[in-house]
Amino acid sequence: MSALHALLAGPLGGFGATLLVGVVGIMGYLTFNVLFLIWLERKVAGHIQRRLGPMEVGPHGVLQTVADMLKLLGKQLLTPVATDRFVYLLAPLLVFLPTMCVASLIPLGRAQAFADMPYGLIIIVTLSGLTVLAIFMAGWASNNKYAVLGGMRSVAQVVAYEIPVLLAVLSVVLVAGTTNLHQLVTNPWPRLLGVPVPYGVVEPLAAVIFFIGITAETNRAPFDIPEAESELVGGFHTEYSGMRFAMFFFAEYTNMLVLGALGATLFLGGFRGPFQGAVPLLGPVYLLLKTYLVVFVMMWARWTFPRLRFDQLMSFAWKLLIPLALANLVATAVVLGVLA
Amino acid sequence: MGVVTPADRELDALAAEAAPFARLAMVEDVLNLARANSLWPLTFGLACCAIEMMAAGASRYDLDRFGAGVFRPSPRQADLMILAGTISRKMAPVIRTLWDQMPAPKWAISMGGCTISGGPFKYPGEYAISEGAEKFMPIDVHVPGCPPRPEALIAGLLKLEEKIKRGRRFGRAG
Amino acid sequence: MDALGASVSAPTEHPFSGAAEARWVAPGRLVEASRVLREAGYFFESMTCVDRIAAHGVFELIYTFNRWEAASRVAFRVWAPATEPVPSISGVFGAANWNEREAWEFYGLAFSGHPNLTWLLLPEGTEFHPLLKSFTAPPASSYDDSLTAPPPPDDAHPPAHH
Amino acid sequence: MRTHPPTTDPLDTYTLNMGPQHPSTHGVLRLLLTLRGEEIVTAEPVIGYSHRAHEKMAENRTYAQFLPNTSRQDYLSGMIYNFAWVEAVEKMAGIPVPERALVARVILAEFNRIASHLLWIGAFLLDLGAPTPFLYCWDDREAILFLLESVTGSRLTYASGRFGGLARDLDADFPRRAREVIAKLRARWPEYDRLIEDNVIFRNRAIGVGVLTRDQCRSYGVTGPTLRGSGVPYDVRKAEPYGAYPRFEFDIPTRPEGDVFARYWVRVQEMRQSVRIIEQALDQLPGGPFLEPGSIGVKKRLKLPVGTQYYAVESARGHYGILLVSEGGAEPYRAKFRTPSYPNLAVLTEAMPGTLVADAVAILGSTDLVMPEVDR
Repeated sequence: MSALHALLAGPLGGFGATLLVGVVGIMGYLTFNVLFLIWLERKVAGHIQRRLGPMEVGPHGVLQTVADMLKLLGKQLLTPVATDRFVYLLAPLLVFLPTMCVASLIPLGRAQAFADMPYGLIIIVTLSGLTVLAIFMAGWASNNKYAVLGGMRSVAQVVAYEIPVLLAVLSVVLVAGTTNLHQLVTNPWPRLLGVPVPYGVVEPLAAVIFFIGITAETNRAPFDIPEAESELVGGFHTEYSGMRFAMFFFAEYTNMLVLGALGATLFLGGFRGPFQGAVPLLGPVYLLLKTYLVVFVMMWARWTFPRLRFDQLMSFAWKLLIPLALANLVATAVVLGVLA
Repeated sequence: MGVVTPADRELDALAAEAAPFARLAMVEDVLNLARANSLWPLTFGLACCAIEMMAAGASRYDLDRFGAGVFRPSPRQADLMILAGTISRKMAPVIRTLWDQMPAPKWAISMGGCTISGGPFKYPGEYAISEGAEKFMPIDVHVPGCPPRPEALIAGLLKLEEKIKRGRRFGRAG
Repeated sequence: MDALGASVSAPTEHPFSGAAEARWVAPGRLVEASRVLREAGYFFESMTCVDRIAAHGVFELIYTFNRWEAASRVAFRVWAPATEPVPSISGVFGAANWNEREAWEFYGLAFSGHPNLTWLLLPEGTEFHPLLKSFTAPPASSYDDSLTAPPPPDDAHPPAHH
Repeated sequence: MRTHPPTTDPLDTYTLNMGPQHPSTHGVLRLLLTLRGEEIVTAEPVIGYSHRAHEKMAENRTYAQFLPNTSRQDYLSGMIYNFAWVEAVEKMAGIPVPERALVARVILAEFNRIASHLLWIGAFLLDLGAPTPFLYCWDDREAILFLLESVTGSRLTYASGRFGGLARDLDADFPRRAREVIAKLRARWPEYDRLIEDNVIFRNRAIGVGVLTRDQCRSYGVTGPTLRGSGVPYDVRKAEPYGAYPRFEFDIPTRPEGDVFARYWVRVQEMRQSVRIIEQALDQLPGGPFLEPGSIGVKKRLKLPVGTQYYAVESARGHYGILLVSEGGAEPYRAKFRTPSYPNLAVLTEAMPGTLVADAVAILGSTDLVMPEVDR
């Protein structure tokens, strides 16, 4: 990567090279990741459900999502007559921009973060709340009652679950003493009985709240009520077809990856792992392994639980998660104060 | 060929205009291959056959192996309409609307005797059903049976895949 | 049960089996009689209309009621002239609502006092009554014409190129 | 929630048209919901989208010709419907049935009931947004279908009843295979309980939702597990015993709450009772002919005496009644099918208002509707 960067830095200048490598690298990887994750989801679902999942397209169906993507590319793009055309067309483009930006902020290794910012965590939390805007635009512009309901549910849900996520993140920030993600990983870890442990071990409650929060923010079951199939047909994307629909899929799985990576960075030690100091390339590998672990647990939950009802979802966030997260934050502050 | 009428000339001009700008046969082939292997059916059942259709999607038969297990509830996202069950006269206009809502390219499988010809519910003077789906929409593959077994539906699906790979749709040679 | 009053005189050549009690009820006393059953803890089981126009010029309505506690089916048989509306008992038993709509659309038998006497199973606007014995086939116009028209020439089905 | 007074102000509400193509209307029901936000103000089922004119067909066919139709009315418990038609005709015509056929009918019907309940559990959980139990239930259901197929030759729409017995005998190996299936089902139930009944999300979605009062049930004639979930121990198998049922011991599971959870629980318990019946029946399965020697079967034209008869059985969904009117001909003069889903759906107009859209889906699912049975 750095050799490539040096090569490009000649004609493009340092910033240009970073931008190019970053955009191409991230886009390329995210595309691959979406294809992989959808395949993984179908295989996980299959094996949980006593069946095999995709088998015929490539060995064990590995090319299945490639076929799906190509098919969606070649599909007619329908724009229903009664839509708010501009907003309708803009929504699928907007939906994964915030996620893309967040992806560039996750530190991949000791010297590998596309954008290393002192307040990276704050920016991530801000940006990840923006996806819902696009979802609401999609729902509203579709001029379909199911879509509007889905969009409304989505807004209410994200507003409710942003807060516990933020509070959980703050607990970690208190312990780590930084909002820079890179430093958060590289700073000396807290010690428990003399052994350095990731933040997830000292902040287990925050980790659980964070996990529940990101599951809700990515509209994953059991919190998938904005697109609840059995109630709202397709929710906010009911009226989208072809590639526009694929964009929402793309965004959902990218979001899973990015938020999973954020969780891995915050609670599971990010890119740190055995021998990572000696072999820096292991950093991204560790990060991805931890990320996919988080993502796998999200999939596991999806194929196991029924869906919550909307009011239950709301009261779960406001009446349980937020007080708990607040209490956790206060407790963290008190413990830190006592230790100091 | 006899006399070339103005109408014929107009048709020729139209054909020339409508011909693709560039013929990308390879791309078409690849796309057709992808389409054949990614047939997302519409979540849509009418009667008894729908149960066998669901059985085909369930563990033992597992349509997902062929990439056809992604049942989409919205017609906008479906490629394949599996007409499973009796089409009543009250339902026929609804089915037609659903079919029109699906984006091209799209295919339809008629599953069971009812959607082929009215099946066991057809008799002289019947008033309740539409005698077969082909009265109001194109059908690519017929799967006979009452209801057909899930294996039969899978066989029908594979036939449809063959048809798509050859690049033929709605009976028109490519 | 005696509160139902005397049975009306009706033909006896159609014996009824499968019920603890089957009695003929005059259309005018139907609501009153069913209310007695409602208060006695009966539930509405079924309602059947039989076309006896050719033989007697009437519809025979068979209502059956039953009890959860001790199964004892009571059948009311109503000899309803084809031209006069029958009093609706949908105010007494909720289930009668749909059953009466069904009888109306299948036989053309009207019910007085029904809140919403309209098509239930048949498409709205259907003009024939298919379960009448005199019904042979639906008129050709009963098909939805828009369905048999050829599909619109859109770009939805482009011929594949090879 | 639900603090607003009920409203019908048109500016305050909007209409949502659910169906006829909707993932959770189980086929082709259409629900017209008037909503205020997500709260249901009125719910109006629109039916008839799978009306197939069974009753008119019955008037046009002989008693034997109509046999295949019965299992298509309710394709999930087709065996029970099939036998109901056969038994109704046998009773009216006075055709004797050999012992072996009577007991075999009970075995097949109860297996069919379990298959129907299994499918229901799966479909219901799918409505609640849990796709996995659906596939587990279907996997178990396939074992039963395989067993039934070996006797009847079809998976879903059986026509195995004959006037005076059965079309085919249970083979010598049948009891062993039946017991294997039972053992498999028994092993699965604890898993279902852990996966579904103990799940806190499921309990929250189901408990206290969609309560049907006893009086509503009485007014609409609700029967079957839906009624038993409201605490009424009414079961045609006990109330008006038919066939070989009086010989077997079984309980009627009931639960007083009347909510979605009660209806779920009742069905789960009913599967256990069905297994109990099957095991007793397998133990008592007599030898002898499976079809009355010299009986009518289906070949000859059967004529019934003049008269009207009501015959009821307990299907997987409740009280299934056949009202047969014969004028002495080879065809019924009139056949009316009192299907259990019909009142079970009609009552929802009263059960749904005041709940949320998500509850509507749960309530609809919990009543176990088969639309072609409602529409006939």
